[in-house]
This record gives sequence, structure tokens and C-alpha cells, in this order.
Amino acid sequence: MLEVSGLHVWRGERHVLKGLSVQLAAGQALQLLWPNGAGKTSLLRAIAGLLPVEAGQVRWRGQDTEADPLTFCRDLAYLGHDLALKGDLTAGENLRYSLALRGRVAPADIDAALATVGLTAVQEQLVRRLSAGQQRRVALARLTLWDARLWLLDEPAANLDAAGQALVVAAIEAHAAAGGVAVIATHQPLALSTGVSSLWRSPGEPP
Amino acid sequence: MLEVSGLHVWRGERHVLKGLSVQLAAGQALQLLWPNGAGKTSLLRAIAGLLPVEAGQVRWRGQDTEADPLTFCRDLAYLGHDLALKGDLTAGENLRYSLALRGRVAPADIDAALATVGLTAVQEQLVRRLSAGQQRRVALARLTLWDARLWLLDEPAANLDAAGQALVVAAIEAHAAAGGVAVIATHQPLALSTGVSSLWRSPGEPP
Amino acid sequence: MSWAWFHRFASPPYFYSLTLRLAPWLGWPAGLLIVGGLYGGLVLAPPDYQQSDAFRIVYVHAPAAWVSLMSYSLMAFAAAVGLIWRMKVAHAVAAACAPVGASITAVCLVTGMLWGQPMWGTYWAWDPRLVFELVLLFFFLGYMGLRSAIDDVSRADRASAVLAVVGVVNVPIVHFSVTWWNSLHQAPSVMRMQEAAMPASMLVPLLMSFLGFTLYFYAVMLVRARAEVLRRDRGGSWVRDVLAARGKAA
Amino acid sequence: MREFLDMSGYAAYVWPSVGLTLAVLLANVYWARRLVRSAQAEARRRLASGAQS
Amino acid sequence: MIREPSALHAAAQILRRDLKLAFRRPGEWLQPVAFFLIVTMLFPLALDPELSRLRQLAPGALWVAALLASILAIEFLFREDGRDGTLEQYALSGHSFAWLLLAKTAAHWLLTGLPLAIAAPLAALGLGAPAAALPGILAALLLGSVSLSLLGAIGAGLTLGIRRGGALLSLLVLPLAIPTLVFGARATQLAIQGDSLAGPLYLLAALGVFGLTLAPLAAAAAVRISLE
Amino acid sequence: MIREPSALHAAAQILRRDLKLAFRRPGEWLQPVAFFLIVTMLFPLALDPELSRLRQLAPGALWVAALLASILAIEFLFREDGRDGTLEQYALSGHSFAWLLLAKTAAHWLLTGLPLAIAAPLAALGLGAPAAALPGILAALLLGSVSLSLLGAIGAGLTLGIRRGGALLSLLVLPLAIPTLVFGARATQLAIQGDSLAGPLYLLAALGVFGLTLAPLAAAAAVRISLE
Ligand code: HEM
Ligand SMILES: Nc1ncnc2c1ncn2[C@@H]1O[C@H](COP(=O)(O)OP(=O)(O)OP(=O)(O)O)[C@@H](O)[C@H]1O
Ligand SMILES: Nc1ncnc2c1ncn2[C@@H]1O[C@H](COP(=O)(O)OP(=O)(O)OP(=O)(O)O)[C@@H](O)[C@H]1O
Ligand SMILES: [Mg+2]
Ligand SMILES: [Mg+2]
Repeated sequence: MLEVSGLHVWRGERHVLKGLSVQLAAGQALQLLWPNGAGKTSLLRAIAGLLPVEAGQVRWRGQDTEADPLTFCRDLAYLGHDLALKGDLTAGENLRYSLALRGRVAPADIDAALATVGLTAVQEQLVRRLSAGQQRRVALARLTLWDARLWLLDEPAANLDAAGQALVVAAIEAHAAAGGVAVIATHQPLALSTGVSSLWRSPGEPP
Repeated sequence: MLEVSGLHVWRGERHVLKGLSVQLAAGQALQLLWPNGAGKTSLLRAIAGLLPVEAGQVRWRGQDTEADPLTFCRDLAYLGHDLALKGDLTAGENLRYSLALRGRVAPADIDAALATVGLTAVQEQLVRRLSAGQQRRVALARLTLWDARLWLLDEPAANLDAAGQALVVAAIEAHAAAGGVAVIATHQPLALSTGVSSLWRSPGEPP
Repeated sequence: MSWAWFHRFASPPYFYSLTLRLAPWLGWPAGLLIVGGLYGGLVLAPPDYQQSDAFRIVYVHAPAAWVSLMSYSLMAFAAAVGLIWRMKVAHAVAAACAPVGASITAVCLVTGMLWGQPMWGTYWAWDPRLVFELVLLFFFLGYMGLRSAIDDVSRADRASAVLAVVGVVNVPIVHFSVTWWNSLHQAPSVMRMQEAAMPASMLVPLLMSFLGFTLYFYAVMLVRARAEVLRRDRGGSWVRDVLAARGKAA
Repeated sequence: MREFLDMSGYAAYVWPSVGLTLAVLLANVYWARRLVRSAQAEARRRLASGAQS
Repeated sequence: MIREPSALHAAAQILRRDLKLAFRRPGEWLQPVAFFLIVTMLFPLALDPELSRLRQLAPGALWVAALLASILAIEFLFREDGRDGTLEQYALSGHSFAWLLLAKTAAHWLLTGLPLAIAAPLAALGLGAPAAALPGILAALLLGSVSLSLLGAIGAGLTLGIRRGGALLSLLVLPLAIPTLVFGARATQLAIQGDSLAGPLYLLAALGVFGLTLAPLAAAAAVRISLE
Repeated sequence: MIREPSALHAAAQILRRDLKLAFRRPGEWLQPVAFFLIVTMLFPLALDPELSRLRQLAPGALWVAALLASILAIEFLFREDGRDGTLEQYALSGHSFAWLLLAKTAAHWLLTGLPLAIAAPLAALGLGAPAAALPGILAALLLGSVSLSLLGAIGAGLTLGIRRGGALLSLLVLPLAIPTLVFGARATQLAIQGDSLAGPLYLLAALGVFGLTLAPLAAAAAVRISLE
């Protein structure tokens, strides 16, 4: 479903991605285990269309994503280093408003998602008062509600304890089982089942 | 050397630390593996004196730290979620200016420290242009140059690849070998030698 | 019609060698015309019956004013082309316009002020044309300030291009301000084509000055644009070639 | 000649205008050429460092 | 989740969210107004307070203060959403980015421009304007503040992600805002003199419409670039 | 590493660091000056430009503009260092926190107050002040800007860590700054009239000394609270 071909990306003076190609079919997840500074974040942002691409193409369902970015975006969920949560709203409110951009969600679904990630107790707290890991969990709940076919996750397990990491794994497994595609930047390989996931250890050697 | 006794800390309405006590002798490191939101960050900040303590004491070399905070601070290195690096200075400049607050350092030492963490190639780049993990490495280099007896580290291995995590482990081992004390919040236990380190899995059960 | 010429123009090596060849052909005539115009205006032309010799400032003021408006328009146009067709060369041209245009705008303002003191009895008045010409200078400065605040060239190009395009509304305001508001400032006299408002001995040097300043602007701008194109290219093989060629020549 | 330089009393306005204008024109030429030189030097440096890596 | 990505619904939600955030910190949306009132108060302090002179001064003081207050406030239009990744998500939401930014700008105007316009007659009274002038002053500020917000959005987009963008922002926006300032002050002056102010009001409205069509596009382009 | 924690050395390093940061982006420290010049330009625009009236207006316009420019700039005094954890490290550095913050404030004054004072005579000329008044205006602004920076430091400390602190900051600092504004404008007026301005200058100097002793302590206390 996702085809990246011959991607060249520059960050300032640095030629970070030099002709990268990769293909992912429905139900597949790719874990990027590249070392620090190798260009994981750059790759995810380039696929999402947030970084300009010097050469090469990103195709989704056979379509060049630059040709019709709006349609592509409707299929896309990007979770970056910044969580896009408002410190001055509660977890529930945050989910409500950001999901509203993509359609309607029932409040009960939001509560259920927050319960899954173990935040029922702090549901009514302002997000600013949550610890680093709790904030990550809110973002994780949002991801599961987004109903996007393509997930781009930048270190989704950062700040999470063992239970939290298991939640991430479960979410990705469910997403893949439903025919979704995921590209995940991480330093600690996530314990995904081998049928689903492939590891990519350095940009030099394709997966 | 470090004695925490009967510490009570509140975050807003939340009684986060309820009468916590722990003692560390020279050459020891304590890894806090508490789950998300259990109060690791709060504990580190309370020890450093950045959070007000409701009840209890922190003693360092037998002295109450609140009695003479300036002297205590000279022995202290705190590495939090925020790295205290200026995006508009290069890695070397960042180290130079922040180390200057604690004495004089030879430029050669700075270069050596940056080489150790593998940043020689990007030494002349502005820090803002470094990737998340590269920035962490700069902070790590600073830590090793600081010459402080007490290290308080909040998730020092976050964003770091496998090689970077090995660097953190080596730095802590060296610190402990030199008679230093370290308290480390982390989710992935660091591979420290067992003589040096003790694990603390939840605030309920002391290490 | 073929777009080949457009693509050729957009190619950095072609543009680089084009500027290399073109600049002298613009620069030397510009120098001659400016010197000739000034000689004609300052020495040969008779004094004005109203303003006596003070009117001679027109030979630097009016061409500078014209170039200030032209340079901004060109900058905005190049910026728009750069934005729409993602053309590095166009961004380079826009970036090259700004410092030259800003300095010439400052010349227009200062010569205008020096002219204002004898004619209106004050260096500065809060008159629409003067104010909007000053605003033009601020746009140039804002454009350069924005560029210098962003360190990635390609981002700086696109962000400042947005500003340049937005600011272009100011150009007609400056030009028509004399007609729209009743203004202290002189109404257009040279550009009016119906009747010759001045004798040929005054007009010819003025026209030479206009042409000279215009050519001068293009010459300097193209030299700067050459540098900008070089900065934007990431070590393509043509860079090696042009540098080698220069090394041999030097 | 003196009469010419005096500009019938407007010398203090005419000559600074002309002088400043010419100065700015020349300065622009100088800056532009310097910019080209520095850009070429930078390009050389970049090519050299690229060749090493 | 029911798929129904309506642009209107999305904009409405952004508006509601921004209003809710502002009201959660009650003092916050009052600050530009307070700033405006204090600045207009500074003039009589810094000058000899003579009523007849004050009245001549009123249009200028009022509009300079309004302009500064709105520029000061506009800085925060995109800043926080840019920093915490919200704008990234808007850009990837599958709606027209310009449209979503227009919704944000509208919320911002409701929170700063509108209160400013409502406070202006009060300040004008303090500067010695006659009561008959107040409706005119209100109208001028209502129209003027719309275009100030829109122009400000362009500047805020351009300076997003620039360290200490605030001062650069004012440098970029002030020249753009000068026509608004000139017409607005002119309208206020006419209102204080008791003359008809239809002319400058039309011009202010024209500026507003112009801004409404142009500014969201320019702001969207600018914000997108700074998201890289 | 040689242990030698000298307070003077530490302060000097902070000063050098802040100056280097500012000069790395050349446009940056020019921005408050540009803002100041633009704002003084706005007044004549918004008013009928008549030279005799302008001259009466000059002291007020000059000082209001200077006050606003310095408040706009002061917002950034601690903001960035607070956000990236640098202030935390200063607080834990083993030196007096107030002393280190004073060093930061001094750097800030060098980068904003000083250029402002130097630009002020220029702006005064534009507003029709006679050339003889310029040294007096320069002196008044030099003294005044010191106390504005110091007062601003208190406000910046208090509003650190508050979302959209900018507008709140001006609310806090403006009332504190009123004495400076009044004496400064008075001094400028006397200078324009050609009278002796020793009286208000002494008062400005007294305000500066007062600020120098009090402000760093207050700022340190305020910043410490917002670090929690
Ligand atoms: C600071 C003061 C002044 C400024 C900013 C200024 C600005 C300008 C500008 C922008 C133009 C070009 C208009 C266009 O091409 O559409 C212009 C043209 C001109 N200005 Fe000035 N001016 C100033 C003072 C003066 C004074 C004092 C005089 C003479 C009394 C003067 C006489 C002229 C003349 C004769 C032209 C040529 C008009 C034409 O043919 O279009 N200017 N000036
Ligand atoms: N500013 C605050 N105001 C109120 N409560 C807070 C604040 N910061 C944190 N808390 C609460 O205090 C508790 C402890 O937070 P802390 O940040 O110390 O956790 P942590 O152990 O570091 O968690 P993590 O692993 O997620 O970083 C959490 O439950 C959190 O909700
Ligand atoms: N804004 C920027 N300007 C210039 N260079 C940059 C910029 N951001 C990143 N880089 C460089 O691009 C390279 C790739 O960065 P990127 O953030 O994509 O790495 P990453 O694989 O995500 O690393 P990490 O594991 O540390 O997060 C790095 O070498 C970095 O120095
Ligand atoms: Mg990364
Ligand atoms: Mg934590």
C-alpha cells in the first residue's frame, strides 16, 4: 500500500536520505532501528509531507501523495516527538477536539480508549498536570481512535513503563490485523509478532 | 552519603510521595523503575531542591540540604527532561558556557568528551540542528565534565540508540567507581554491574 | 508554444553562465549613461525657472525612486515564480533584489529629504507618498530581517517570498499616492507622455539617468544572483566546473 | 567653476545628494562582488569537504 | 468513529476549542484590553493633561494603542499550537489548512479584537471625546480590528518557529497595518469632530474584505514552511 | 576540571554567552530599536502632522514608545532559558541566583536599553526636537532604560512559565514603570524647551539605584517559584 521510491531528503546542508526505497503491504509494520541522527524523524516527516522531498516519490494506494495531499492525509496518523496535546484541557477534552477534525466520535468511545490506556483515574486532570508517561498514553489513546490506515510513529514507546510499552505493541498489532500499515521509529525493538513486523537496522541495508 | 528520610511531596492536589526514605553510600547508584506517574521526576526534583518538600529531610554528607543549598548544589548534577542546551550555540560552546559556571575547563577536555559520545563530526553544528538523540549525547558529555558527586538523572537513556545507552552505562559506572552517588529514573533497567546498582520497582516496596 | 526556454532559464548552470555574460553588457552602459546623465543634468541643463539649481537633485532622486519601485516589483514577481514553480533560480533573484533595492530606496528617501528642505522648508513631512516610500523601505528591511532570522536557505526563500508577495500592494500605493491624496509631492511629470513638460536639455539627461539606473540595478542584481545561485546549489557537478573555469582564468 | 560648485546657494543640498547616490551605487558594486567571492569560497570549501567524506 | 469530515464542523470545533482554552484562564483574554486601556492612559500621563489638547490627540493615541495591543496579542495566535504539534496535526487533518487557520484567526478576533473595540469608546471618553462620537469610534474599531487580526495572522505565520519572533513580527506587521491605522484614525477624528465618517469606514471595510481573501492563504503558506 | 567557582567569573560567562547568542542572529538585537523607531513614526501618521504640535507631543510619544519597546523585549529575558532548563541549572549552580540573574539583566540592557537610548535622539529629531535637546534626551533615556530593564526583570520572572505571559507582563510592569515614564518625559520636555533637566535626571538615577538593589532579589524569588 505504501511505496517509497528513490527518496532524497536534505536537512539544511546535510543530505540525510539518499535514494531510499521501501514498500509495505497492508497489515505490515516496519520498525526503523537506525542509530541516532540517521534520519528516522526526517523519513517519517517526509512521508507525511511535512518535509520537502528533493527527489523521489511517496505513493499510497498507488497514488502519488503530493498529487492529492488532502485525501492522503485522511488516511494518515502521525505521532511525533510533540504530542499535540493542550496542557490546559483535560485528557477527554483533548481527544474530543482533535478527533472532531476527522469526524464524530461518541464520548463513550473516548472514555473507553482512556480506560484502555489506564488513565481513568486522571481523566479529569488537566494534561499539563500529568507526568511525561501519562501524556504519552493520552496520545496513544488518540491514535487508536483515529481510524487511519497509515500510522507514522516516532519513538512511540518513549517515557512509557513496561505496561505502557505493552499497550503500544497491542495497538500496533490490532492496527495491522485490521489491514493497516505502520512505520515506527524506535531504539528498543517492539515485541511485535514476526509475521507483522520487519526490522530495519540501518539506512544502508534495506530490510 | 545521601539520606532521604520521611519525604512527603505534593503535586497540586496529589500526595505523590508519602513518607519516602532511602540511603545511598558512596559508589552506589539507585535505579527508579516506578511505573508512569508514580513520582520519579517529583522525587528527583525534590532532592535537588526544585520542588518544595512538605515533610521529611534530604541529607547530603550528613548536612540537611535546605540549610545550605549553595554548598549542596556545588556537589550536584541534575539532568532533567529539559536538557538546558541552547539551540543557537554549537555543542562545544554550550559545554564551555555551562561548565564555566562551575569552574574552568580546558577546551581539549571538551573536545575529548564530545569525541567520547561520538559527536566529533557534528561538533561545529548548532545544537538546534541535531537530532533528538544527538542532543541527549551533548547533555551526557556535559554531565561527565561536571565533576559532581551526586547525579540525579531523569530518563538519561531516552532517545538514545543502543550505542548511546552503553555510553550512559559506562558513564555511571565510572562515576560510581570514583565514589559518586547516582539516582536514576528509567523505564528500561540500565545494565549496571550489580555491585554498583540497586533497582527500586515501585514506591511501595523499598529497594 | 514551448516551455523549453523557461526550463533552461530555471537551470542553475545556465543561469549562472547567463549572468556571467550579461552583467558586463548591462554594467558598462549603465555606468556611461549615469555619468552622462549626471553631466548633462548638473552641468549642461539650464537652471529651473522656479527652483533654480535645486531642481538638479531630480537627476538622482527620480531615477532612484523609479528603481526602488521597480526593484520591489521584480522581487515580488520572482518570489511568486519561485513559490509557484519551486524554482531556485527565481528565489535567488528575489534574494538578490532586496539589498540593492533597499539601498536605492534609502537613496530616494535621503535625496528627497535633501530636496525637501529647500523646497518645502522641512526635511520630512508626513505626506502619503513619503510615508509609503518609507513603508517600502520597511518592507525591504522586513524581508531581509526575515531571511536572516531563518537559517535554512530553502525555508528562508519560501517564507520571505510570502512576505514579498503580500507587500507588493504597497507599490501602486506609492505610485498613485500623489493622485489619490492631495499631496505636497510633485505630481508625475516625466512619465506623462502627452506634452513635454520640460525642455529637451533637461529631459534628455533625465531619461539617460532613468535608463542608466535601471541597467545598473539589473547588472548588480545579476551579480548578486550569481552568488545566491551558487549558495543554493548543493555541490552539483556544474559548480565544480564553473569554479575550475574561474581558477584557470584567475 | 565656483559658481557651478555653489549651485546658486543650494550646494549643501545638491552635492550631498549626488555624492551619497554615487557612494551607494559604488558600494553596491563592491558588496555584490564580495558576495560572489565569498560564495565561491564557500562552494569550494563544501566541494573539498564533500570530496573527503 | 463515524467518518464525516465536514470542513464546517472542523472549523466550528477549532473555534470552540480556542474559546474554551481562553476562558479556562479567565484573565487571559482580558489582557489585551487592559493593555490597551493602560497605554491610552499613559498618554495623558506623559503629556500635560489639558483637555483640549487631549482631544486632538485622541484619535492617534487610540489607534496606536489598539494597533500595539493587537500586535502584542497576535504573537500568540499560532505560537503554542506550533510548539506542541497541534498545527502539524491540522496540516495533516485532510482539510484545507487555510480554512482551519481562518477559524483560529476568527477565534482570536473574538477574544482580542472584539473586546478591544468594545473598550475603545470607554478609552475615548477618557481622552475627552464627546459622547456623540462613540458609535462611530466603535464602528471604526470593529472594522479595523478585523483587518489587524488578519494581517497579524500573516506575520504570526511567518515568524512562527523563529526565536524571539515577537519583535520581528511587529516589524513585519506594522508596515502592513499602516493603511488601517491611517483610515481608522481619520474615521475617529471625523467622529470626534461630528462629521460623517462613511468614507474611511468604507475603506476600512474594503481592507477587511481584502484581508479576508488574502490573509488565510498567505498565513497557511507561511505556517507550512515553518513547520518543516 | 579545575574547581574555582568565582561568582565574578560565572557572571562574566553568562554575559558573554548572552551577547554571543544575540550577535549570532544579527537582526535580533536591532529589533527593539526598529520597533521603537516605527512606533514613534506611527504617532505623526495617526495625527495631523503639524510640526509645532508634533514637538509638544514628542516627549510623550518618545517615552511611551521606549517603554513599550523595552517591555516587548523584556519578555524574552528569561523565557527561553526557562523553557530549555538553563535557569534550572543556574539555580543549581552553587552561585547566588539573584547575582546570576543580574548578569542576565545586564546583558539584556546592553542589547536593548543601550541601542534604544542611542536611537532616541534620532527619533526625537524626526518629531521636531531641536538639536540642542539631544544630549539631554540621550541622558534621560540611558538612565531610564536601566530602571525599565530592572523592573522588567521582576515582571519577566513573575510571568515566566505562564502561557501568553506577554500581555500579563505588560500589565504588571506598566504600573511599576509609571514613575520612570513621568520623570523621563518631564526631562525630555525640559530638554526640548531648553531648560535645565538636572532634577528629573537625579530622580531617574535614584530609581535606577533603587531598582539595582531590589530587582534582582525579587526576580530571583519569582523565577524560583515558576521553576517548581
Ligand atoms: C523624502 C522625501 C521624498 C520622497 C520619499 C519622494 C519619493 C518619490 C517617489 C517614490 C517618486 C517616484 C514616483 C513614481 O515613479 O511613481 C518620486 C518622484 C519624484 N519626486 Fe520625489 N520624493 C521626495 C521628495 C521630493 C521633493 C522635495 C521633490 C521636489 C520638490 C520631489 C520631486 C520629485 C519628482 C520631480 C519626481 C519625478 C516625478 C515623476 O516623473 O513621476 N520629490 N519621489
Ligand atoms: N504540575 C503538576 N501538578 C499536579 N500534579 C502533577 C504535576 N506534575 C505531575 N503531577 C502528578 O504527579 C504524579 C507524579 O508525577 P511525576 O512526573 O513525578 O511522575 P513520573 O514517575 O516521573 O512519571 P513518568 O514515568 O510518566 O515520567 C503524577 O500522577 C502526575 O499526575
Ligand atoms: N533542522 C535541521 N537542520 C539541519 N540538520 C538537521 C535538522 N534536523 C536534523 N538534522 C540532521 O539530520 C540528521 C537526521 O536527523 P533526524 O532527526 O531525522 O535523525 P533521527 O534518526 O530521528 O535521530 P534520533 O534517533 O536522534 O531522533 C541528523 O544528522 C541531524 O543532525
Ligand atoms: Mg528522531
Ligand atoms: Mg517523569
